[in-house]
Amino acid sequence: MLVDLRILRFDPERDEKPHWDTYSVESGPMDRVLDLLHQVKWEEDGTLTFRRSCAHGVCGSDAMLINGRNRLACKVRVDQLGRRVSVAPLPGMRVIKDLVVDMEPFFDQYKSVKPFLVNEEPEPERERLQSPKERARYDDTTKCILCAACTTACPSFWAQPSFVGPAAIVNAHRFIFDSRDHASEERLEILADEDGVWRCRTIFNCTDACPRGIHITQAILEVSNAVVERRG
Amino acid sequence: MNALASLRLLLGYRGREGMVAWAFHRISGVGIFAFVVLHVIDIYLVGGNPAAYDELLAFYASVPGRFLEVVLGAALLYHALNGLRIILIDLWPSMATYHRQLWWASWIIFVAVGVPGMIIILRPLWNPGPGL
Amino acid sequence: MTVPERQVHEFPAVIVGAGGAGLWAALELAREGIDTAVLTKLYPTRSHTGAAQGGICAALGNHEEDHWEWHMFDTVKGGDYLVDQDAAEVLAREAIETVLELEHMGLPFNRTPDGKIDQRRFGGHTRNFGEAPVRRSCFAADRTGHMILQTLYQQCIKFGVRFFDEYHVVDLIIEGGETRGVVAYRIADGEMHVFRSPAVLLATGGFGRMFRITSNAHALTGDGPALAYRHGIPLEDMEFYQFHPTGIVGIGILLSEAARGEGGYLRNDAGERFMEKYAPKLMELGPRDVISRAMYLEVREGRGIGGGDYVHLDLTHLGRAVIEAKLPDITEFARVYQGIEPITQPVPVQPTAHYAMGGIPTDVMARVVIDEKNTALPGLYAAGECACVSVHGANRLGTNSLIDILVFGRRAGRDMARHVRRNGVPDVPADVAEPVRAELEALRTRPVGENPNHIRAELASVMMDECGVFRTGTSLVRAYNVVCDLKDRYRRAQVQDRGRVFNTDLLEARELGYLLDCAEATVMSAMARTESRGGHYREDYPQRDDTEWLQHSLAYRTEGRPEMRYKPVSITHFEPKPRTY
Amino acid sequence: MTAQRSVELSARSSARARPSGSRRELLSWYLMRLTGVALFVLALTHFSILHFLFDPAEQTAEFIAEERWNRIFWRAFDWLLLMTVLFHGFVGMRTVLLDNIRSERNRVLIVYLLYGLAALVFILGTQVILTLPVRGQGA
Ligand SMILES: Cc1cc2nc3c(=O)[nH]c(=O)nc-3n(C[C@H](O)[C@H](O)[C@H](O)COP(=O)(O)OP(=O)(O)OC[C@H]3O[C@@H](n4cnc5c(N)ncnc54)[C@H](O)[C@@H]3O)c2cc1C
Ligand code: HEM
Ligand code: SF4
Ligand code: F3S
Ligand code: FES
Repeated sequence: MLVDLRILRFDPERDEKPHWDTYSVESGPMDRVLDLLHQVKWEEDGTLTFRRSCAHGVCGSDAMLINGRNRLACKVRVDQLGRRVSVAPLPGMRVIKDLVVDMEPFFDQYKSVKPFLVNEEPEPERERLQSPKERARYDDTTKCILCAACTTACPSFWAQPSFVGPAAIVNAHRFIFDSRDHASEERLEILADEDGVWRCRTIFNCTDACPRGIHITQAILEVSNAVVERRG
Repeated sequence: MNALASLRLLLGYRGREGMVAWAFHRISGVGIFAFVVLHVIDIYLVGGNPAAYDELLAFYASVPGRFLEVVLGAALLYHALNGLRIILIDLWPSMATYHRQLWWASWIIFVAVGVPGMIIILRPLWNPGPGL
Repeated sequence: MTVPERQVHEFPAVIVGAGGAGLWAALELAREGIDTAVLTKLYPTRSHTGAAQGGICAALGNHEEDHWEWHMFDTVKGGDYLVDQDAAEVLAREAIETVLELEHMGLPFNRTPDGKIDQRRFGGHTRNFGEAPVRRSCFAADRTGHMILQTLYQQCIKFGVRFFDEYHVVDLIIEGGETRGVVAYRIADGEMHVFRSPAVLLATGGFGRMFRITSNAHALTGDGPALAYRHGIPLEDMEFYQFHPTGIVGIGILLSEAARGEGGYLRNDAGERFMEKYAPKLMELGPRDVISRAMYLEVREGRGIGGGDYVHLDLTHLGRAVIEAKLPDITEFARVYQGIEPITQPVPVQPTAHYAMGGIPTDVMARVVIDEKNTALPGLYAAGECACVSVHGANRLGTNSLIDILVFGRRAGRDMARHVRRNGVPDVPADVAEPVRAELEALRTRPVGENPNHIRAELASVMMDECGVFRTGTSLVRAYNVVCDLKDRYRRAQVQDRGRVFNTDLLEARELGYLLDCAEATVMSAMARTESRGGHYREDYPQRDDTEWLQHSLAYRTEGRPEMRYKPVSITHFEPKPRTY
Repeated sequence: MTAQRSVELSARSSARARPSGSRRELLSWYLMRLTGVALFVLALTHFSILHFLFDPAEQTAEFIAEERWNRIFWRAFDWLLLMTVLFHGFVGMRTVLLDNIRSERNRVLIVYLLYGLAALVFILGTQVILTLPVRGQGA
């Protein structure tokens, strides 16, 4: 099927501001948007720039705005989109070139929530025990691949980029509800900030965008409730 | 980036039920707020300047006035129902999975309550009473 | 031309690559208080370690009796006795403490009912030296690699490792017989950065992108091995490349062996579990080389599905509950990329290029060695898939790579710590970045030439068809000629993007050069080895030949054909025996 | 060649400034929900009475004074509604404004204006509810 592929292009060395380019590309039955982008880059216009690596939805490189929604280019099939496909960089981020955005602020937000296990007790000989139930408590939020689709789909983030964002909260959740961790207090303190959980307006764009199917809004609210309980 | 730019992102993003629900919630909230401020001032007139109040009231009872009331009622009803939906999810986060269903359910109640309400408010249009 | 001062950095230790191997090494160093720089061309969490699904093995014995000696035996036998047994012993022994340490770092392993790390079966892992399958693979659903990568990255943040994300390392600095640092290209603005350091670890992962159908990420282009090769370091055992049996047809995305570990069947067109014929004892849990060949043979004899070039992976008898709890990710792959519902339908699969057993030769301390006598090059280390210790010999067992990258990444970190305590930051010439800068500049500005992407596509095809699961003398000669021709054409290739900012066109072309080097060494090594062993199967020499070929190959780069040399295999415990399953 | 320790390019310090205003945000989040539930009863009742039970056409100033507010209960009811709505409405508006104003200075300025407006509405509303003389048979 012949597809009209519109791409929002921006080359800082040549362009004043972003502009749309349209390419007519032949798409196979199981082709993904990433395949179309490769086709353009490899056959038509080598200057087209985007990130990608794994090509099957596990590395988080190629989140972008596709037909108005944030998704991974390697995980959305063209036949699910129709004959007109538009691709733009993640919303609300500084564009470096074409579909590549500056990810540094995103990772800074992530790092701000202490996304690592804290447990200063002496390590046991063998593994620390954790029941399957305790393990299941935080299973969902361990799936995050830090693709930023959620945070950059959040209107609250667009309005205030200082918002720590759903991705960071997801990664805090992963530790707050891990029975082995001892730093929940500190994380809840960090997230009780005005740029923390309170900026979430229950919009659900994050949950809809997450390529890993994480129940993000639920995770955020579980953290909110934990903050409320802690402050009693 | 400023508020305008973020508005542009909002209009460009094809958000689903959750985003629409929120946008309506915010718009209705601000709308009702504006009316409440107005309403307090008009009630104040009952004590301060009853004649002026009655004049304003005549507008409320007029045809355009009644349409505005329907809009106000709709906004309030929507905001109230969706507000309840949000509170429900806030209290029981696992309900988040069903946020779409809750939203559609709130629309059913909205129509069930709102349509009869609208008929009551607009009734004088086809059954002109003393007010018209 | 020299690099401006602010683009020269000095660190006691530099690590190239932020997959499992690089990150654990960094963590060892950071915990010792050594200021460590990690350079990676991707954000660390994008590394391909995150794609690993099935599990990581260690003889914990949480379900049933298990011993590191059994693990070591399986590794040696799985590698068709080309494994260096001193290294395999280190691997199997240290696997246990390594996995436990991962748990202490917070890795969310699945748990047994009594709260211990859960384990499952995996191909080639057996009890009591080959008796029956054993549950040795520790796992976190089917995203074990993801959890390893995340956990290590998290710990690196905790310990203040310094990351240089999206820095593409383009050259090693080796002067006067010792390591002095690396040259990197910052992708964001195209500036050269020099990192002076007495200790450099290469942990750049594999090079599956030289094949058409592969489970490997686009970024896996053999940068580390090719850079070493260009500096006169040989590449070891390059003829051994593993094809994983169950890749998604056409695109090669992996459906983990965990699918068979949980009880999945392989069926041919007649619906038969054809592994009965090839590995009656272990069936679908036989080693990968055996199964991939069996699949090819079935296809060749017309028993592929509908006469096509693939077979079925059948999970339908496992039931929805098992599939959703233990294999959620891979079932989603089948849904998204094939439109197949694995709970009710069999999944079409075919072998996919998966893992490089060969690579940069190292000793058990992860020090790079440069000759048959295992002479170490001071300050240079390699670990992970880019290295060859060799614990995998001629064929790697499933779950043995994750444990390899961690055990030897950890050892690399420890030995680097020792090394940097004795060696200061070395001097480098002011114009050290000049040669590589000139190369890149020439590539970027060459006025007319061929599209490098066509060269890459041809390379991938010829490697798949002539140097794949089955090889013959003539197919390899054809492959060699094509590779030579492609190398020649590559010298005249032209990139389209002339910019400096985020020029991925330029870098992809650069990476193609690395792939060509790896391919050259692979084909040459395969051509020379006139026997069949593990992943290297010569139809013209179908037998294993221990008298002639029980030795590791070393391919050295020259102006013309690579020069082949050989070194002995370390045999400490297990004498080579015929390999049946 | 002299070299400098790796510079601004390396990992930036990740911690954000100390969390601030946490108590206030928590309270307003919580009270928004509480007042929301209260308003569900109060505001909807109020609206129903005035639009469904009575018709606007009947609601002259005299009607208000004579009938609706002739009982303390209804005055109290409306005053309670006024208080909840003021709190909910103004905190809600504050949220909307804070979401959309980035400059710290404007933010403070506009929020103060909002508080001023709140005070004004509070005084006007309370005054009329309290001072309108009770006519007819009061309770
Ligand atoms: C789909 C799949 C599933 C697998 N499943 C399993 C499994 O279940 N069990 C198992 O044991 N093994 C498995 N493996 C194998 C195993 O995952 C890999 O061998 C292992 O993760 C390699 O890790 P690494 O640290 O060596 O490299 P990688 O994780 O590949 O990391 C390479 C790093 O090097 C960096 N890099 C590369 N070139 C440069 C350069 N020029 N400059 C700067 N940085 C550079 C990259 O940015 C990246 O950070 C699987 C492999 C695949 C592909
Ligand atoms: C009738 C019952 C009502 C309920 C159940 C209700 C519920 C809520 C809730 C839960 C919120 C918080 C939304 C969030 O944080 O995402 C909210 C916001 C808001 N409400 Fe109400 N409310 C009601 C009535 C009113 C009234 C009468 C007004 C007008 C004064 C009003 C004005 C607002 C405003 C301005 C906001 C902020 C909007 C935003 O943050 O997007 N609400 N409401
Ligand atoms: S939560 Fe989902 S959308 Fe957000 S960064 Fe993680 S994987 Fe991406
Ligand atoms: S989109 Fe944003 S507002 Fe909350 S529910 Fe998701 S973080
Ligand atoms: S390329 Fe890895 S997620 Fe798409």
